[in-house]
Amino acid sequence: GCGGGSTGSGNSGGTIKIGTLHPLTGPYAGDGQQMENGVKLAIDDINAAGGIKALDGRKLELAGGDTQGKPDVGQSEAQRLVTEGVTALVGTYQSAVSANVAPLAERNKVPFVIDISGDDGILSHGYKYAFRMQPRNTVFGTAGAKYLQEISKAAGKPLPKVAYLHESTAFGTGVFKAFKAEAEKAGITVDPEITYDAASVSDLTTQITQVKASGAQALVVTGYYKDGVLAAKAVSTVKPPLDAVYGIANGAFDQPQFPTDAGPASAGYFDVNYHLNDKSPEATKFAQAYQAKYGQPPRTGAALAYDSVRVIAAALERSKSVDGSKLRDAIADTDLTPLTLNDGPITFDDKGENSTALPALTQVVNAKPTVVYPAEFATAKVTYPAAPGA
Amino acid sequence: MTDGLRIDEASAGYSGLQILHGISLHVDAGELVSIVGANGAGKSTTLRLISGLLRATAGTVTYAGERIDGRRPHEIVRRGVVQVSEGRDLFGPMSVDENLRLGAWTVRSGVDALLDEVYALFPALAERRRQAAQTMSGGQQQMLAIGRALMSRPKLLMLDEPSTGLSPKLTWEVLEAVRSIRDRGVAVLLVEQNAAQALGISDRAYVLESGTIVLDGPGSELAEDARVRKAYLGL
Amino acid sequence: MTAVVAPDAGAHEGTVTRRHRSARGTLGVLAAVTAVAATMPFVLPESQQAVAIRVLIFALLATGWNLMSGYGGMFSFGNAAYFGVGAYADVVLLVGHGVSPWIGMVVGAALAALLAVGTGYVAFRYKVKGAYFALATFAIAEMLRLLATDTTWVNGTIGYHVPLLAEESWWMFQFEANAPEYFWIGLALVVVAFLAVLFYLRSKAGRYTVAIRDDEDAAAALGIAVMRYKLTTMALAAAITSVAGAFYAQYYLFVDPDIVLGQTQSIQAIVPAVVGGVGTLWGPVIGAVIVGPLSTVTASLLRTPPDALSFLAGRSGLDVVLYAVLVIVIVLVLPKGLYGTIRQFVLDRWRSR
Amino acid sequence: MSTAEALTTRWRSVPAAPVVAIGLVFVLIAAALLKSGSGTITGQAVLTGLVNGGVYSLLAMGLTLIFGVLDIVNFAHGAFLAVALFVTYQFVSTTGANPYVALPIAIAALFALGALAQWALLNHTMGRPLESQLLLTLGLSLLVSNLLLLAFGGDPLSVAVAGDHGVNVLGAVANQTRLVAFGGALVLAAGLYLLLGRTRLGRAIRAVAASRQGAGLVGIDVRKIYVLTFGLGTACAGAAGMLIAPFTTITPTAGDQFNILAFVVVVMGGLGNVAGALISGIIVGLVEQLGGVLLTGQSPLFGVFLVFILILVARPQGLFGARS
Amino acid sequence: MSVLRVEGLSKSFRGIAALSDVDVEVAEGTVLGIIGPNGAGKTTFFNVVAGAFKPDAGTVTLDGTDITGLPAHKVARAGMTRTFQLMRPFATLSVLENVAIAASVGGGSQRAARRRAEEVVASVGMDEWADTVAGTLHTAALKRLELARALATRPRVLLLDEVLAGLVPTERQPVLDLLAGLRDEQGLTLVFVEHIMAAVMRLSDSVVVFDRGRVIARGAPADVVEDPAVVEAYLGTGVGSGD
Ligand SMILES: Nc1ncnc2c1ncn2[C@@H]1O[C@H](COP(=O)(O)OP(=O)(O)OP(=O)(O)O)[C@@H](O)[C@H]1O
Ligand SMILES: Nc1ncnc2c1ncn2[C@@H]1O[C@H](COP(=O)(O)OP(=O)(O)OP(=O)(O)O)[C@@H](O)[C@H]1O
Ligand SMILES: [Mg+2]
Ligand SMILES: [Mg+2]
Repeated sequence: GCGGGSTGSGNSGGTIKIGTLHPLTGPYAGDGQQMENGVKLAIDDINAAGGIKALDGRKLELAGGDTQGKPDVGQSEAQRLVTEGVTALVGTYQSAVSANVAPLAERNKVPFVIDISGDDGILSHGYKYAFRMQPRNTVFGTAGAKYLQEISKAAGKPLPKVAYLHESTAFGTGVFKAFKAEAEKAGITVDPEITYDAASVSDLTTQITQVKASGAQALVVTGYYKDGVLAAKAVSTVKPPLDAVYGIANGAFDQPQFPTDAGPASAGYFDVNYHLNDKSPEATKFAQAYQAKYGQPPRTGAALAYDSVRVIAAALERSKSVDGSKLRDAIADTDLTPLTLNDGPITFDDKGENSTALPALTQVVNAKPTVVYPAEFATAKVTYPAAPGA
Repeated sequence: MTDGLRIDEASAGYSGLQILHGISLHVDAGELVSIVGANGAGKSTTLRLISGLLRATAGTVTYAGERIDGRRPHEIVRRGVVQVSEGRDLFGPMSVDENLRLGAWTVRSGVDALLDEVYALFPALAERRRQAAQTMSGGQQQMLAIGRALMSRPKLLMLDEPSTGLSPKLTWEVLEAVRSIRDRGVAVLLVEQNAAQALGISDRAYVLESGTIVLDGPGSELAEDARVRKAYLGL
Repeated sequence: MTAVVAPDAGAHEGTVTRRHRSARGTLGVLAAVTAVAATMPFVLPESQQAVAIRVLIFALLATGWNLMSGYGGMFSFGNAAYFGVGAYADVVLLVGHGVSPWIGMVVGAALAALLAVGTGYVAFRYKVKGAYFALATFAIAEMLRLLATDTTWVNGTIGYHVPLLAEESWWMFQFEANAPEYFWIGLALVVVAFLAVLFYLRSKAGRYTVAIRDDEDAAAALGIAVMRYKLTTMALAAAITSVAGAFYAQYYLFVDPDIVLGQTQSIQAIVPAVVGGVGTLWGPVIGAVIVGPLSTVTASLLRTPPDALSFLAGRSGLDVVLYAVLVIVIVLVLPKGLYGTIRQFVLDRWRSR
Repeated sequence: MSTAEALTTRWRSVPAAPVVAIGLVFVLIAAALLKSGSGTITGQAVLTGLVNGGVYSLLAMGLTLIFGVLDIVNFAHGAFLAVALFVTYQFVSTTGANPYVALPIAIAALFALGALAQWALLNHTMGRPLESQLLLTLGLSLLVSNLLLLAFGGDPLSVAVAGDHGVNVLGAVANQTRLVAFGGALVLAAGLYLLLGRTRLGRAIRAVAASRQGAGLVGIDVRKIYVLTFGLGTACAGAAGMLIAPFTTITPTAGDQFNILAFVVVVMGGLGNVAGALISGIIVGLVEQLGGVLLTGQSPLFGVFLVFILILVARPQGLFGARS
Repeated sequence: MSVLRVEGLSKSFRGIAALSDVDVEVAEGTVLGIIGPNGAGKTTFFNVVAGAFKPDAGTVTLDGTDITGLPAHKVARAGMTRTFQLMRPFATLSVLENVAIAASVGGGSQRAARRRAEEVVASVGMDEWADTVAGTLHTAALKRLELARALATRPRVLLLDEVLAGLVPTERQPVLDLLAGLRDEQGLTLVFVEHIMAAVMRLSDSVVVFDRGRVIARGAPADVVEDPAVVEAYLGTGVGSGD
């Protein structure tokens, strides 16, 4: 029962355990497994390259935990991993689970690298041991508003008014608020705001009819995969006259299978999200390796998980120690170019946020979500207006 | 002998508690046989054993030469052995008509004719064909239970205290009906707390005491037996 | 006419009797079990401490549910409501007003009891019973969850983090991660809940509760104020459940509507009770001891499978499959729960000597 | 006082509850009109509500047999629904045929699955209290959805119907596939209604529901009826799963979302009442949609549960429940 | 003077009258027998008088106090306890516990209640069953348990619904003696519904006959059984009495 649980077995040779916490069962199992695979791939790559050289080439070892998507399970799995002597934790996908794991990591002085979990609140408590790879929700909202204003203006069709449809939990609300603040600065009216309960929704036709009735020129959508598909289907049924359907941190619009599930009407859909840097050779190599090993293309989550392990490994090289507090300090000094879109190498600010993480704007082009903005990362041109289904 | 019911040395009980201790009895075709005994002697348990609601822990039950112990209730009903239970077990929300038709579950033809027979036997039921069974008075429910059993054209009818809770007038009518059922060639095994009346109409009877058969013989003889008179007839 | 045995009226044989177990006996067993359990923090490997805590939370939840549904016959499918009220009262007072969690626990228990009485009164007043009652309790829990989700003064979906303190504090109910104090406090709460149920059941109100479960109309006909005792029972059950919620909040340090007011808690209140034995004192506790570690055991079994099963390693979902199979087998094999079935078996043996 | 009371008793005993429920729906419609100020939105909400409600009744239909008739709280219903989704998916992806061709297959497969579950597991818990069957079906639900996870993975899948487009109904739109599902709900309700009321099997099912012991004593094979009924109820989930597959994201846990709502619909309609399930499913759909228009920022489910509790208070046995 | 007075009592279910305008009076310390065909409304009468149902019209006065429409538990506390036609034990509890619960209702310690329960159990001749789980009792024992539970509440008026039904003749006698003792030694007022005419004749001080929710005859037992309407509706022309 003392803090610093990782100091015990860690320093004395043998492998270095990296604890993972992902939803391997339950409703989010699909994403969870991808992220777990990303971690495995990273560990394999690092071990193949000779392990942690600063620690006599010690190898990394995966210690897996299944959160089942439940916060309390996540926390007790984390507790188990910590007491089994993991050096660092990677996870967890859902914000509520990360929020449960972060204080535990803090109290045990085990660094916790959050690959995915967008909620701003997680790192707002001054935790020293938690770091986040992905851009947080407000960053998405703000960037989303900025990009939208820029591309619509560039196309010569500046937006007076957009409708916003989002799921009703902290995720959707957080992104929405940041978007609204930024959009209003740019003179865009955000109205109406329509919310829905993602857990129970099975149809969004009425909501899209509200959008149609409002006369807004664009529709912004924040939600998860299933409801994203529902929104797209409702748009194709109701056919509101829109210049764009524009996701922000949308769980669907940037997914490879989205065009299949939503049908041809999904052409031209935008999404602001974290995304693999398609122009980086490392990212391409990663994608090929992933495809080769697991038989499907990686999602960005897998890359973020992969990078999380790289961050830890690089920090181990610098700390030359598996001691939690030394490792933590080393992670705080991370300077590593990620596979995902970025504004420079990963840099954690004093809250542990990756301040260079950059949201990308994707658009469904030829039935494939493709990065179209910012221009330096784009592999295709922005099409705007992009009336849905056109 | 082989065409009737026969229990040999059967024991049965509830959850670790033995009630019947190796009883033997038989009911031949067309006979009206009574079981009398104190409350709790095991009369209902005996009927439940025969109808398959309860399993024997020892001994055998045969009907028409075939073992029926261990068989489930519907299989026993299909052999023509039908019980009217103490609790009646009617289909409460269903109508009188439906209850009776369900009684004929194992009989596929001539159901309407059977129905007319039962309505003729119990005119009170005929007046209430559409009424839900659970809203009927105690006596009408009892008639319905008997009528439902008759709908299956039983070869052996078992009645558990058919007159309980009935008005004197109805008690008399029901026992009359039992006698006429027997007269139509149906064997009857009757359990009745009005032992005197029951013995009066029975061909034979058994006396059950604490799960053991202690006496048997023709109904009229038992009715005259001093011990029976004292112990069960309150005379 | 053959007389086999002479009739001998009056001899009664074969009755099911009920032994009166003294409270003292139960207390003795409880003391022994508690003493053994208290050593757990030293006995269990550190990685299993979290599982031990889960067992305690399950035990509290199931004890509350069992009182209301097992002994009281009021089948609840919404105990998450009380759990959540306990957790929220605790964190709102602590985070918002710096009130000690111990006080928060008491306030939460009072609020949960109040909620139980309010909803129970309406339900019983309008004769909502059985499955209808069960789903009504569920609906109330769900409504609370949705309310919390949309109410900003309880932080909506964001929920609450319990702030970490610089040092351990009994008064503020915070210790180092994995400190044995958590286990001991939880154990003490379970013991208190157990005793509360034990003495409640031995009180007049408790006896009436069981009578009302067996036959409400008959109880009323004897002069028992049915409504009052149903509500008392619900209130006590709700209070116990809310204490579980407060303990949860202090241990996991994070509370949001889905976690503490969600369906999962309602189910977790039922499962250990059924596995252990509904309507028995020890059932919920024993059930918690079985169910608490079950998913961890199956998960670790498959994480490092024996050679014969090695082809199964690393496939996600399999641990849950195994867990599910175990639950199904337990239900099939133990009709009255583990404790209930064993007790029945022993009684049967003892009776038929 | 006595006349007033007599009046209220009589008023409550007349089938006034459905009338009140329908009145409530009209009040909601009026309120939604006022709130949104738009006939289009309200009209769309009503249409979507009706159509979605049809889906809820579709799911509740099987459950009302299993829960209402057999008294089994079947938590695996949602998992069975997911099985039907995957059966449809598997059929479409291997044959490439129109998904509706899979309807008989889904029905047959799920009937078999349900019958098997009852025969192998639930029949052994007959007569046990509510909670032990609840736990059993809970375990079954976990088992089924995780077997699906093992077999198909956790990624969302879909089944598309070629040329599924919106159909205009009085200014509102609904997808063809959803309208077909709604029609399916009506057909299924009618079918079950006739089955229960008019057929020999239906009579046996009702008899078993009314008195298990009584059914055995007239010669009905009670366990067989249980197996058939559970199979039938699950077959309804099969039909439902196929019919909603074209507009649902298919994952192993896709059915869980509907589980509780289906229970609410069953209880609201009165246990074992097929027509009740149909109507209360539609009420739930309407309340959900209109509530979404009315209470912005509140989950529409809140409204659904509120209405549910109000109905229970007014009629503790559900809208159309016959049991006293 | 009459301890229980019922005036103009009416009750209908779904528009069908189960009781119409029934007047009944019982003098303190006497036994009133209620007879009538099946479905005549006898049990409904008990249900309404004892507070299980609210009457549509009419008043019930117990010992000068109006108790009309009081809930069942308040009626019991006012001194009138009823038993059920279909026996309703607390099935999971022992006989003694069943009775002790009833005995504790008026107040007093649980210890005292238990002592009283032991007395009552003995007084109805159930000592040997004291520890038996009520759910496993046979008919005769259950009937006695119903009686014992009611007695344990120390009622002044006891409403008994067919306490003899299902008992073999030899079992009836002791119960009848017991009931007579309650009246003669303890001054209890009894109202009992019974189909066994011998018992009605033996125990009743007066008899009321119900038919289709109405009182069709009342008076001394010997007079009532001679009433042609009673014979026609109830007794029939057959063997008649129970044994
Ligand atoms: N479910 C049960 N569990 C335990 N014991 C039971 C059960 N049912 C009956 N008994 C006991 O079995 C014995 C025999 O019961 P049974 O019902 O056969 O008696 P009976 O002769 O029909 O008497 P009566 O109908 O007057 O009660 C009784 O002592 C009774 O208490
Ligand atoms: N809850 C109820 N709902 C509808 N009808 C009822 C209800 N209770 C009683 N009845 C009806 O009221 C009438 C009187 O019933 P009651 O039980 O009072 O008869 P009873 O005189 O006690 O008959 P028995 O001698 O058979 O017990 C019957 O026709 C019965 O169907
Ligand atoms: Mg009997
Ligand atoms: Mg009666």
